[in-house]
Amino acid sequence: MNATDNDTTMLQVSGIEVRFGDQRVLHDIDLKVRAGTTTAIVGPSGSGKTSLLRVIAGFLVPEHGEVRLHGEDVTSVAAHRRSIGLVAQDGALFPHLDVAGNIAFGLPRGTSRRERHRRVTELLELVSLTADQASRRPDQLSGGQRQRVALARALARQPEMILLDEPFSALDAGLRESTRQAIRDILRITGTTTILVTHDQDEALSFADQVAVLKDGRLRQIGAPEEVYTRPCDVETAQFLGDAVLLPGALTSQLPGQLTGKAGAVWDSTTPLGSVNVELVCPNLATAHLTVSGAAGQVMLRPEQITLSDQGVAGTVLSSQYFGHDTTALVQLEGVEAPLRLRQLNAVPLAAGTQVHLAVQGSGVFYPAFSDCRACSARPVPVSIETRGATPMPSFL
Amino acid sequence: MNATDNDTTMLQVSGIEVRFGDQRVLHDIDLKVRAGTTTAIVGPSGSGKTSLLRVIAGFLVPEHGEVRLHGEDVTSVAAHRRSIGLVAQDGALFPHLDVAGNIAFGLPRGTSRRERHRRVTELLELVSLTADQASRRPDQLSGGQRQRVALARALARQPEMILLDEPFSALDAGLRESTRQAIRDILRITGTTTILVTHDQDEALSFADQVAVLKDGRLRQIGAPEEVYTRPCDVETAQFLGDAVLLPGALTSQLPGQLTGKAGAVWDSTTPLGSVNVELVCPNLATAHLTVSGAAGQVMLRPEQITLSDQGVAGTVLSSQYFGHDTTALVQLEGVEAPLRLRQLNAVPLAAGTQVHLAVQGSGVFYPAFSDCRACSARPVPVSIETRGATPMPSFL
Amino acid sequence: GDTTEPASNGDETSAEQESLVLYSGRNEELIQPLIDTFSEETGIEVDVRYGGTAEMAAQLLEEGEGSPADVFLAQDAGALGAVAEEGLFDELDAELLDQVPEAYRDAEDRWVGLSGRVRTLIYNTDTVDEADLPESVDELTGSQYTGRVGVAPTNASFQSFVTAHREIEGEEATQTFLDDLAANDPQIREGNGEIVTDVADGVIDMGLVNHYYLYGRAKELGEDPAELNVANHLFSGGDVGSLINVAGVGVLNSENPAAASLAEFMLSTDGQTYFAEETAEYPMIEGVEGPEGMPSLQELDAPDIDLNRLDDLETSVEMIVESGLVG
Amino acid sequence: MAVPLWLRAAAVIATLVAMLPLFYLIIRMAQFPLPDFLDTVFSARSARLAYTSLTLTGTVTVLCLILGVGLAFLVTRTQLPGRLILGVAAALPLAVPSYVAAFGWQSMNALINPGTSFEGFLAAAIVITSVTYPYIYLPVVAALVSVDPAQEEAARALGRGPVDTFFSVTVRQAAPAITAGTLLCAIYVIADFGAVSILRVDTFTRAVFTSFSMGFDRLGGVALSSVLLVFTLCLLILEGRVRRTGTRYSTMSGEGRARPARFSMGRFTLPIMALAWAPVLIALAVPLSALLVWSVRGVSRPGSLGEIGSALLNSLWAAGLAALATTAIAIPLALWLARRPSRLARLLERTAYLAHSLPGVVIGLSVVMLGIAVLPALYQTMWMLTLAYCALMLPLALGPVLASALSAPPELEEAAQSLGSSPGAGYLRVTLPLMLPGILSGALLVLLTTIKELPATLMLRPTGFDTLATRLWTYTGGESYAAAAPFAAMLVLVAAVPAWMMISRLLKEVR
Ligand SMILES: Nc1ncnc2c1ncn2[C@@H]1O[C@H](COP(=O)(O)OP(=O)(O)OP(=O)(O)O)[C@@H](O)[C@H]1O
Ligand SMILES: Nc1ncnc2c1ncn2[C@@H]1O[C@H](COP(=O)(O)OP(=O)(O)OP(=O)(O)O)[C@@H](O)[C@H]1O
Ligand SMILES: [Fe+3]
Ligand SMILES: [Mg+2]
Ligand SMILES: [Mg+2]
Repeated sequence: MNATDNDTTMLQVSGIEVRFGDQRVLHDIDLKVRAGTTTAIVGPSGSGKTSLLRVIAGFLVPEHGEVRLHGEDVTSVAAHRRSIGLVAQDGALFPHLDVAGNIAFGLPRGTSRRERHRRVTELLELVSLTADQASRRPDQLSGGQRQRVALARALARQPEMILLDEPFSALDAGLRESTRQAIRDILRITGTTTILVTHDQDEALSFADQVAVLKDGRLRQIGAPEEVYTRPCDVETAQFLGDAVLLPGALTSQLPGQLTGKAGAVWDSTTPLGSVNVELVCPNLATAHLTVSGAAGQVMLRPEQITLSDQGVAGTVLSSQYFGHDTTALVQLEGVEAPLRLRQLNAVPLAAGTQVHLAVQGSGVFYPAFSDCRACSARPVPVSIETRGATPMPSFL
Repeated sequence: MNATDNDTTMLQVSGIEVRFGDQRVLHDIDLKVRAGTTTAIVGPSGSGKTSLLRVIAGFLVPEHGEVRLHGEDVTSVAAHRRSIGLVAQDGALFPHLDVAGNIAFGLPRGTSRRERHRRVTELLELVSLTADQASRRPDQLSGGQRQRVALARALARQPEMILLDEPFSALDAGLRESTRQAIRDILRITGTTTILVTHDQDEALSFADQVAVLKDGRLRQIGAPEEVYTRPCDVETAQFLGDAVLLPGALTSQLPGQLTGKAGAVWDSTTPLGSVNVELVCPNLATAHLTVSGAAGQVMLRPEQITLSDQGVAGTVLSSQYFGHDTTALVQLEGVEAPLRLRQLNAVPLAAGTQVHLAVQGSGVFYPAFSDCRACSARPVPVSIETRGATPMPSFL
Repeated sequence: GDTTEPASNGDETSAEQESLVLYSGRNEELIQPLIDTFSEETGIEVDVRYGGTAEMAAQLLEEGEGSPADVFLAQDAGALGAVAEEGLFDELDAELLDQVPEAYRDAEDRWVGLSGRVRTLIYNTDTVDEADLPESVDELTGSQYTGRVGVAPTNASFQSFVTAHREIEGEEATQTFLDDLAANDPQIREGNGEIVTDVADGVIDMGLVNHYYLYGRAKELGEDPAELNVANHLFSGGDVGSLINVAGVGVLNSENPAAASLAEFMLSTDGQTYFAEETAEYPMIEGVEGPEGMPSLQELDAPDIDLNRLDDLETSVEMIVESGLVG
Repeated sequence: MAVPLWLRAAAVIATLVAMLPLFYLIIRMAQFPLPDFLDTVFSARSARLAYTSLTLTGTVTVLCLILGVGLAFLVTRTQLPGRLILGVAAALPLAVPSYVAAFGWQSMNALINPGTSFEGFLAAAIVITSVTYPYIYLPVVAALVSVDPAQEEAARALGRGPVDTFFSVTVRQAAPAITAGTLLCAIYVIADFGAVSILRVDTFTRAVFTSFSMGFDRLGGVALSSVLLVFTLCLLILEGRVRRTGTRYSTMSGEGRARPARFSMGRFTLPIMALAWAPVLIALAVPLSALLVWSVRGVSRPGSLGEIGSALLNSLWAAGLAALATTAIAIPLALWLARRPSRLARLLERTAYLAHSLPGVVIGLSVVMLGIAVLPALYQTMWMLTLAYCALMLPLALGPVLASALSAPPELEEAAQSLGSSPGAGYLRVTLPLMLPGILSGALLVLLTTIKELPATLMLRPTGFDTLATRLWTYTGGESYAAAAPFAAMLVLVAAVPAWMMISRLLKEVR
């Protein structure tokens, strides 16, 4: 398999800008992908994920910026001349060809019959499909099988890089996870560099080595899954990557060992849940006057960081939701406007009205109330029914 | 609003059997739904969920059995004469009508212009859509908005009961949860009796008062969400409703206070993770000879019941997956063939190769190795790549 | 035949020249056997295109000088006149023309008649008493014929008749005649054949057609013309209603000697006999018998008119349209 | 996705070649002195003709709509016994040429009501409707078969009964197919000559023909043709208004969809069956039994079986070539329209309809001029004949081919490119195979319409080349009805095969 050299930059995208008519869909995108790794691009619907993928694949020529493969500028090379495979959302299998025909489609024109057969058999095996299934038509396959055929077809060309555009969103929950795992294993085995587009944050966090968060055509944050989940660079990103508990808070004192007012600095803060260690995350947050003792802002915690504890702050359960593997509850604290959500593993749902005491585990993230940061916009985000967060109660009929 | 009388049976379905040609798609289905409650029907693709809904809605006449609404037999009443609303998977909005036109479509024929306008405005508000969106065409709406229009359209008729066929599966993960919550709130407010079809177990568990598990056209289990998740009646149901850890086990002694060999009896058992309390769940499990001390079978635990503990059984971490809000790890125990999965909240993923010690929290479920039960088939299920469970490693290319 | 022009490229000319292209506005069933005989006798190959006379004339006009046609065989003198007017016909051999009475050929020798047809009033012998039939065609505008007369105003034969009417009776009288005819609730038909069928079927009592339709019908039904329930009525006293018109031929490419041979053949005794027997038309040359049961060409009390003047169809058509006979 | 330049060029060139006859008309019109032109076009006669043409077109179109949509509903949405046989039978009248139908009706009338005549406006409306309604019926069946049944169920779940649902939801989904079919049907009526001339209704098209035959007035005929073009333009604009933009790509997965509910007619079953079968049976039985009567009554006998055989082969050869060429022209244009409909592409599409509304004789004459002036070597060869057919039949092929191009997902073309195929190879290896059913339908429709075509065939066929239609013309022209009968029967039979193939492919879906 090609491209197993782990230290090279396989793909470098820089300064990409894409417009459709008046609408700017991608702004100044910089992205670097190392050979053999998996990058997930996440973002809400319409944020430009597919457009970015199409720029990389060569179906969309950007207004500005360049795409480099192995350091070579391919910005204006036609799609079929780049060694990049693309697997679309629903597989885009050719309905007039059987499974073997679909897989063989990608083989070079001159391939002999025998060689063709050998490769198809090999690839079928790779994606755990039987020879019997090779003669089926795409509509006789299940969703998971279709995805695997699409992958085998893309791999047949032995591309240096493979792009997956929401490959699992058409699958039901049960199938999704198993297909995801199977495909991840195959990509690891073949050492293929992968970019995965998804709007499912679970998928992004569990699938990739590197997660890139796209919002409104801008890359908000790029980092390892743990980093983007636990230290999102702004409130919107935090909310997109999972449930976020946002508490009013004020910095009290910086913990020793860090540079003042720099990203990565850890402070102590006061919140309605008591004293909480918070980190300053934005690398552009260089304005020291915002991060002085007493500076006000928001403290972001994840619901699973909030635990029941006898010595904790008192609150009342408003409602709870049972998800089987875990349970969430909305708890109203005295003096805090919005109820906060907590997550419990392996627990009986808390009945509404129950009095609980809450404590915080681990550290949170601090977003100053005002920021003159240009890269990210750390203002409080208006919570609408469309965004992941608390749902406003609809008015009565 | 009609049908808020909480104690009546709104719908009773009994002995339903449906065939398509030679294929029996539904076998002897009995289901009771109380007014004002929400029932989720879950099951894998092709299990007959949609067919059951279509029988209830009146689009499919069953071979045998009857459908009663308020005690009245409606089995052969035409669909448009039953007071049952149906919201199809993708909304099935009429593309030739705008949003207001779609919603007004459900109003009775004689409705005056003014009344029509009033009701449409009311319903738009109910589903949190603006007057501005009322004049849009369905293809100008986002997926979540479309679902809400479909719901408003169904509610316009003020049906006694509403059927939702996988209403959220077309939505992305972020939208799905917020739309789900909004719709649940609307249904509660209007007091509408609801049946929800889904193959997403999270959705079923969090949405419904009652969950019915359908498999191969048979109802396997009906019960409250907690009950079906923690005490699934057989291995397949357990695996369908979430990750299941299956350990070989043997009963040792029954704990006091329960009838011998009956469902609900709690026994002590030995498993590779040590002594675990297990419950016997199948109500038909009346064969005492299978549940004597020493009887062998499988013990089912949920991954979140397995915790790290200093005194626990030793194992080695094979791999782990980061999901943000939680992390799962596959751990290989000495002497147990299949690795087992554990789930941790709010934790740093365990590195492969780490030595851990595991203990069990709470009680599990015991499935005897052989059962002569006819209602469910508690045999070990072959784990394939398609079912939720461990994934076989594909062979190398 | 001989090559009148020196062969330009030497050797294989004579074989090349022994073929010709004929555009025939007359029906294939009628013409093809005659052509086959011609080919057998002369060894000249004839490629025949069949079509409607009017459409073919239009096609020839559109083709102009580039036309592949050597000879044009037309159903009526008007079409021949129209093509001649464009200057597409070459002059015919005087010897050939002399066989045909002057009345039945072009004054400038561009085309010649091959067979004659007489306008008649066909009537149903069951429903119409012979005594009730008109002496003159103009009487058909009378009230006793209201709704009883079939007319085919878009048919070329009828238009030629109108042209002749103008020549003999004058423009005004013709317009009056047409207007009165149109006002007398005529039974408009597309063609003569339909009129004959409808007269035989009793749908209409009588109609203005050509004489040979009666014979055609008898042939199709396998009966003796005299036994049919329809009969031809001839107007007397040189009435324009019994105009004699011709089907004829013109040569477009006289450089091909085969073209002249074909025209010659059609005017030969054999050719003329064929027309007389097959279509019951009047032969153009002397010594060939006319249709059975009809007076001979000489006996016919035909109007005295120069057929060459029938090519001014345009005014006739305008008048027909004017009268409202054509919608 | 971008449409390759060569594809657009191919579409433009092919369509322009097919549209050459239109240029002729313009050239000829320019030659016609303006005052004469105005006199001809703006006369009382013109007004009368226009009135008749438009009322006939309107009447026939409305009748065809009722018949076409009604039959399509019964076949696809009810449990009417024998509805599949009805479905096939209802498509077959398409195989009957309008002149054969008109002759047939007249003969039958003469047999049944001797002494009365069968002619005039009403007769023409009935006869033309009986052979034209399949132009609406076929596309509507295709559309109804593919309408998403979920929407019908949604309407029913909202308390609407079956009939109500059909009119408030189903018909609306099939609207593009219905308007397209209606357009074809209306244009057909405008251009029809055979039936109106036999049944003696003075329409514009008949006037065009008579100005050729009365006084060989080519220019007058051309001038009148320009009025036909104006009618068609109005229709096109009307249809453009009704036609909905926005195309729906079919789902790729092909997962088993629910079938639409089929309604039982209950106690109305028998009357409705009678109502449905009556027009279909009449449309088929009248001309066919007339043929029988012809062959029994006359003494003229057709030539040998060989003559019939060679005419049949010639018909198939000419029509097959036309079908091939016309669909080949339609494909690049359809791809262009489906992928990136620019203004030029849409203009070309509309122009295609214009030629279809002209009488065959006008198209024939224009190709004559073209042949003589530009390509004398090809004049009166199969090539020129095929060119005329292309000009006449392009919209027939374009309809189904465009529909299939629209339903072939463009994502698949990108998938092919990401697998290393160039854009052209992608079309060839992926899109074309997917369009095959539509291409086949288009080709069949052209085939069966070409077999029936007469005026242009007569004018442009190679000398001595006889088809079923020209033979039929020869014998009916010589009043040899018995000899004509087998050719007419063969014509209907041969045209019935593609009609049957098209409908049975559709009905597979509702079995
Ligand atoms: N061909 C196009 N013409 C005009 N606008 C377009 C086109 N394609 C995409 N857009 C717009 O560009 C923006 C980004 O689209 P894109 O498909 O890249 O989003 P996405 O992140 O992939 O969304 P999704 O999750 O819904 O697939 C959207 O606002 C979309 O409406
Ligand atoms: N009209 C039909 N004709 C024949 N078989 C059918 C028909 N409709 C459904 N089936 C079959 O009946 C079975 C149950 O189908 P159903 O649609 O009820 O499943 P489902 O549980 O809703 O599946 P999904 O989750 O995929 O929607 C399937 O095996 C399906 O193939
Ligand atoms: Fe059991
Ligand atoms: Mg996208
Ligand atoms: Mg379903």
